[in-house]
Amino acid sequence: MFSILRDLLRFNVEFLVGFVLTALIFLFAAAHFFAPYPDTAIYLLPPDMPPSAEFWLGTTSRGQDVFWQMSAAIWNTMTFGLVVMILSRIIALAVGMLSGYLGGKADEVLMTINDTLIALPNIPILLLVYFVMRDQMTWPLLAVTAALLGWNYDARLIRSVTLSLRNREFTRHAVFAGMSVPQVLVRQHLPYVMPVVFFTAMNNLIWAIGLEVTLSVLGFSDVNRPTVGGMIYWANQHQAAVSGIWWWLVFPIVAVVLLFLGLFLLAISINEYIDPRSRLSRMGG
Amino acid sequence: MQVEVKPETLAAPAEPVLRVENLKAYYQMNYFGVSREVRAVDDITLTIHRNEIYGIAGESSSGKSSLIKTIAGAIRPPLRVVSGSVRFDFGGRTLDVYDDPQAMKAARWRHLSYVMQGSMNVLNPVRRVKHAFHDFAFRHMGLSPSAFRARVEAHLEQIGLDPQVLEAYPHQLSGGMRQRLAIGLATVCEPEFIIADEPTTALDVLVQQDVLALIKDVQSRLGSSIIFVTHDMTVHAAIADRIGIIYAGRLVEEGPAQAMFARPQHPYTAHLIASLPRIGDTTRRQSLPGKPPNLADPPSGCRFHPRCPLAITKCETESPPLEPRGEGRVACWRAGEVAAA
Amino acid sequence: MMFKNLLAAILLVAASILPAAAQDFIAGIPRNQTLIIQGPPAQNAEWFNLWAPGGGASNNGLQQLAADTFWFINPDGTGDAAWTNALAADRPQYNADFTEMTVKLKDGIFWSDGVPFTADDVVYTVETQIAHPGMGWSAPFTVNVDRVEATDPHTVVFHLKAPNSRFHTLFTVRWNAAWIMPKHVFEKVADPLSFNNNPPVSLSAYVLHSYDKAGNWAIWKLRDDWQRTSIGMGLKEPPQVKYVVYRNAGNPDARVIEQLNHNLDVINDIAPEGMFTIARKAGDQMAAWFPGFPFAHPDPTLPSVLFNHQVKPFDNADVRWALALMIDIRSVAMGAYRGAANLAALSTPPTGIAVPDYYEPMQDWLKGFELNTGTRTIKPYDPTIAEQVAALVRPQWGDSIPSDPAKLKTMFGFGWWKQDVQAATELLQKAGFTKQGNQWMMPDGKPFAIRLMVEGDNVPTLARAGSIIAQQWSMQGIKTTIDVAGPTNGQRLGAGDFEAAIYWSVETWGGHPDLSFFLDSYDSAYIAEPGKTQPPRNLQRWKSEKLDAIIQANRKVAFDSPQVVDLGRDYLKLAVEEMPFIPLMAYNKFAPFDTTYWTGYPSAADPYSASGPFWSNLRYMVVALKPNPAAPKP
Amino acid sequence: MDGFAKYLARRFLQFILVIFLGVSLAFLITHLSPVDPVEQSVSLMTNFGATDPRSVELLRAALSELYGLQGSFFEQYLAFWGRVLHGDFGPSLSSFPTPVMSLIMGALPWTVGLLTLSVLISWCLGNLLGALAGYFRSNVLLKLSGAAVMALHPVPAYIVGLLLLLTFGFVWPVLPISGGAQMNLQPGFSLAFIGSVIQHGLLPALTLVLVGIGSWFISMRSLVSNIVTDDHVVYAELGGVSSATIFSQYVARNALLPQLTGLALSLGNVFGGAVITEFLFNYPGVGRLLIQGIYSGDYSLVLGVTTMSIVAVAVAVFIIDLVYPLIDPRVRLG
Repeated sequence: MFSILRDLLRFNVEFLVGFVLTALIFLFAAAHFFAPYPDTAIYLLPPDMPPSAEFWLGTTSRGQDVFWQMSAAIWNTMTFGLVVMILSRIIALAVGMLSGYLGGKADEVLMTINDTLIALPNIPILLLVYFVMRDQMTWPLLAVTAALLGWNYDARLIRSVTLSLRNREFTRHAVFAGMSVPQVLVRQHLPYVMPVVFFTAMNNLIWAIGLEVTLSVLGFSDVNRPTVGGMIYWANQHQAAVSGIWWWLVFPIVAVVLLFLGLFLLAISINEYIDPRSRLSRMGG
Repeated sequence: MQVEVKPETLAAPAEPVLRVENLKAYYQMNYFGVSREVRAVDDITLTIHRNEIYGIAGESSSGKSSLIKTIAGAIRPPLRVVSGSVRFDFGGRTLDVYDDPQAMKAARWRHLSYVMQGSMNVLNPVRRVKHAFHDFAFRHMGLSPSAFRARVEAHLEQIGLDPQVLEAYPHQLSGGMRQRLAIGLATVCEPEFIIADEPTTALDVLVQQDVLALIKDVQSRLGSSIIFVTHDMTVHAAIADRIGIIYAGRLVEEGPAQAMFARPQHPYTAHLIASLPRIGDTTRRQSLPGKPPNLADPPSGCRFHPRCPLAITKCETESPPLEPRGEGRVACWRAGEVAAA
Repeated sequence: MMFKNLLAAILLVAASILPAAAQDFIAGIPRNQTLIIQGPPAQNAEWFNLWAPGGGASNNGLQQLAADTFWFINPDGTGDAAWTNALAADRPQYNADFTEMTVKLKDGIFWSDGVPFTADDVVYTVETQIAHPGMGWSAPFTVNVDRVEATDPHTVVFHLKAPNSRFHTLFTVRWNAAWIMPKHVFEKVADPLSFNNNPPVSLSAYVLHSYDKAGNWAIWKLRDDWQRTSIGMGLKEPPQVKYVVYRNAGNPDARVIEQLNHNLDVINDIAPEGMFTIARKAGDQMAAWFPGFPFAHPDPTLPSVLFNHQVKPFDNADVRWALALMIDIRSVAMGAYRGAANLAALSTPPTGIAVPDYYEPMQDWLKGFELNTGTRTIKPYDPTIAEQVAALVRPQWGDSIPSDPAKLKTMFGFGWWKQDVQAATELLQKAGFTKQGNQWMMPDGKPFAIRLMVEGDNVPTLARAGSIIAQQWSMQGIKTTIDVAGPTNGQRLGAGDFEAAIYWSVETWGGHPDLSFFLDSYDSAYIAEPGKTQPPRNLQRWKSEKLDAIIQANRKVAFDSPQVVDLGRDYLKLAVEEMPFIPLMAYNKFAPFDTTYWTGYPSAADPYSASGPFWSNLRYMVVALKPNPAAPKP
Repeated sequence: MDGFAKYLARRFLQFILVIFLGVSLAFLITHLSPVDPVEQSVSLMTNFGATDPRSVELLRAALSELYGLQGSFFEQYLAFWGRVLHGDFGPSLSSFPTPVMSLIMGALPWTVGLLTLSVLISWCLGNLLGALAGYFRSNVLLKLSGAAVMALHPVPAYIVGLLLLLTFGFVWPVLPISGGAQMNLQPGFSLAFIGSVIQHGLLPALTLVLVGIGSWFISMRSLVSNIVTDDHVVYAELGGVSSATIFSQYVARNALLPQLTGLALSLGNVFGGAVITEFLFNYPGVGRLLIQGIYSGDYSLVLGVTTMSIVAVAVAVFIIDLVYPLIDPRVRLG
């Protein structure tokens, strides 16, 4: 695993750029642990200060330092994204591998449910859940809801990989050797499925972060907890866009776009690593 | 299965259609900072004559498939031609495959066609079969659409296919029918030269027989030359006039089929033939020790020496040249002693 | 290729359409005869029945421009000038014991379809609504009216079930009131509740011209016979605004952009920052309530920190006072309104007539007010708050901030309570609280934590005020979290499902000193059991014998009696002593006007009319506007 | 049963299942709502007017009866299904008494129009560019445009829309930023109205196109770069078939099949983007209706819009499923 990472870093420019971007943003987000102000405090600083030596990225109309606010915001947004990503990976893995391994009727039933869920529009359902929960809608609850909606594409992908493993020699050996279904899946198949999981994880992370931004921007989340979407929400509340407080909007947007770009580059380079066909064409190039 | 060796055809005056000279084609890879060079086709020279079926044999990853792709001009990076030439001679016009791609493209299907490995999958799954014939052959024939259609139908009947298949989609046809269609497609323009890459590999034995018979039949009717690749020596025995044996990217022996089966010159050839099943043979077939060589890092000297039962010190250091011997050519320091082994 | 053709076709269509469509902002209507007002998005745009429940199109000009009733009170006015007789020829006339009200109607008023308006319409309005309990004013009519009769075509007599000296307020517009129904239209309808009244006949100067089924706009046109309306009769010259467009102009950013592009003359409300942007960019093409900072119009509504008196420890006046004294009102003003707040120490909005009747005369009392902290007596009132806020905003606004204290008081309010953490500490200790580290503990030993409910986006400035107050309380050792209730806000306030909230339970006429508008509902008889729904407006469920006495007394005096002001002052003093909720400021609304096409908007200097687009009093502004001679020619 | 009938049956079953599950889910979620529709309406009505407490009680009693929330949970669920099947979601609470369904029907054409147009454009353009980029891998122009759309694709629709709104409404005010058509134009097949609709739809559609095009581009490019190594493509190249024919008939046509399935699968997500975009540009579609419903606590409206959007997406997916066999003979002919 480590040597793969090293190789990817050394020889794949996309991966390198993606890794560096993601790592930089992660470090930036982690910096909020050293923030000089509590991240929910407002009006501690002079409002609307443009970027300067004192306030690197300026201050908001709520008297917050954009730099530190953004740092906490990205941290929280990434945490949300990671929770969604991990939860939905677990569901996708369970459903996908089981479906692919069991095959037959079980596969058909699971995939029918899967396809049904794919066809449901996410945003209206999330908004409906928000509508019901209102101020009880904490971010972990939102993450669970999002995870419940965000696994089905990838379950299909994982299923197809497992399906191809099902008839392989080693699976039969394992079954003859008396391994149980979970044992076969975890010990024998999981290593083959992991790269796909990893690839889908990046895309899922992008999706989850986008979801957080979208819902928070509309104010459909806990607006007191700094998140990237929450920052844009507050900037809109104070009409920063038309009031010329551009730094309040531009920096979080740039940060989140860079984060997306980083994750996306990681995703495609990992995909390339997994997919021998595109690897082959790279060899030529 | 019983091996029938094709009776020697009457030796026609040797009129070369294909000349491969000192052909080198390497996979050149640069991945994760390591450049690797795989010498898949390593300095091969051979000639194929009119009305001749030439079989290329070798185990998997010996480079035989790369050789035939290189001859067909069907290579894609990272496989590249490093040196040498491939020239066809169609009615006095000489075509160099890698010098004049335009002329080559124009000659395809008219003079030169190709039966691909896994040729069941060469038809576009979303179009009717007739479109494939149209795409490939129409412009070469100079016929009106209706005359073209009649010609294609007649051709298909000749090879034992119902013309109705033209209206079908590939997925509606069986594997054997698709294989036949592929051969029909490759022969509809009556080309002088047909390249066939493992034309029968994926087929079951009965269909295989059928397809082999078809190839032979078409070839004898058209008088075309065929070069084909398969690892299956029984197939070579069935249809090849001459056979070339490839080992680790090199041609190690070449000669008329009958002679070769009777008197293999190279120890590797001898092994290939010896491992064929024969009726009444109860002795254990010898298996060759060792693995096929890694073409990225081939053994020194004769590339076969690590596995060769007759290897001597010279074999480890000096590479044997391909030299005429008997009715064919062979590259072995101990060529004369093979039969004794 | 097919795709290229498609693209070419799209481009061609686009090229031919764009210039053609870019000519008129509103198709077929001259811009310089049109006033464009920000309206709400109307979901049921095809609904014009003002008397059935539900809002929809009613705020898109229907109640502002086409409905009429007896009287109007200008919420920004003072004295007699604030009162307007609309359909009524005179003020209401009660009998001695307030069981009968007689209304004389003006002659010569016609519905827009040419049918004369008579007393029969009034009788029909009352009787129909009593007969249909779902209708908007059905309940108050049922409760109050025993019988209504038209003694002649221009006289209506209401016989009341019980004495009520404020019955006429049902027909007195502040924001809206019981509008008169067109009898000749509704009497043909089987069910007045499900009748959409489309198109509506108008009783006022404008009539519906056209509307968007999607609810984005409604256009009203000046009636040809505008003189045959109550508003038209009083005009010396014809109204200049021929068309009024109510349009939903999108989110606050879009509103700012649209006004700067001269596509929106009147904005209902935007954030202070948006207001400042327009002031900066539009220059002299902008008007507002104040020509410079703080720009905002104070609505006669009193945003406050409400406490639920049925939840401990908020039943304790000492705790409420302690929480008030922990607030640094300057930060609240800066945080909520960027300083542009009209602060209120008294429990009535510092607007309109409340300034001469209450705020100015009560300053001395406020300065002398003493509060016992348990260990000593303090005088918490700080009359210099206006100067202090002025000092905070001067760096940004410079010389546009006057130095005259009197002027500052009209801008920033008369004064507020000085932040006094020591006094708050003493008050909490008096109430049995203890402090452990930086955490206050309640008498029962539990940490004192508050959930402060705010509505959220709908009233952003109040959400901001809530955030800053929560932060201040938290810093003083009372952990306060903000609870964003969104649309459940009203329901939770009503159900008592809150500890503390930023909202208002005081609204006044603005143009009249009578406080019964909200005070009557503070009668302890109406206080609900915990968990049961509290009828508006005593959301804090404040129960006080002294208060009940004031309410009882007020019911017995006439609306225009001078005693009303005395009773009002009694209430205000009681509210300071008990601090049932912490009044913060007037509800300041940032409603800039574009003067490119129209001038003569109401302002603090000339408060002749309400200016809020949804306020029915707006009609007096619409007919008074003058075209700007410098407007772009069509 | 032959393959085609099986395919149709399976798709139809899926269609029914999506609707059943989605509608049940929507009902379940909404009926757990803490929002009391009656209190909601009372507070709407008493917000500004003078209110006599006794009158409010009368009003509340009258409304409870009108909104009809009686019966057990299961009875309400059955009644709800009855309503869905009749297309009746009751009256809107914030627009009482207009039926929710007529609000939705008024808004639906806008959303369907906006979505159809933008999905078609992004799908066609994304697939075309992606296919070209996958086939002509070394073309610099295609590489650059690829990088651009790929960088845009993960950015949330709201951000792209906001940037467009500021650019074309504020910095360079040339396009309308609000509404569906020019004011005072009556809907109809007049040049002026259609032109105005297109003009007002430009920014929202552009937002959706910019956001949507990337994923089609990426998947198409990788599909094509895989398909060009497929036997039938290689074979056609060796057969000297013209590159135009190979690109269109051998490569693109085969790559379109999974892309069409992808289109069906992505419609749900696309609808989500439309909700946000409509809200941002004040576009009179169902997305804006939904958000308004949430902001105003309009219980029946939110339920109606969510249910209808689930049904609408399911119908659209089903339509694509029906179209699919037309371009894939393997499904059509079994």
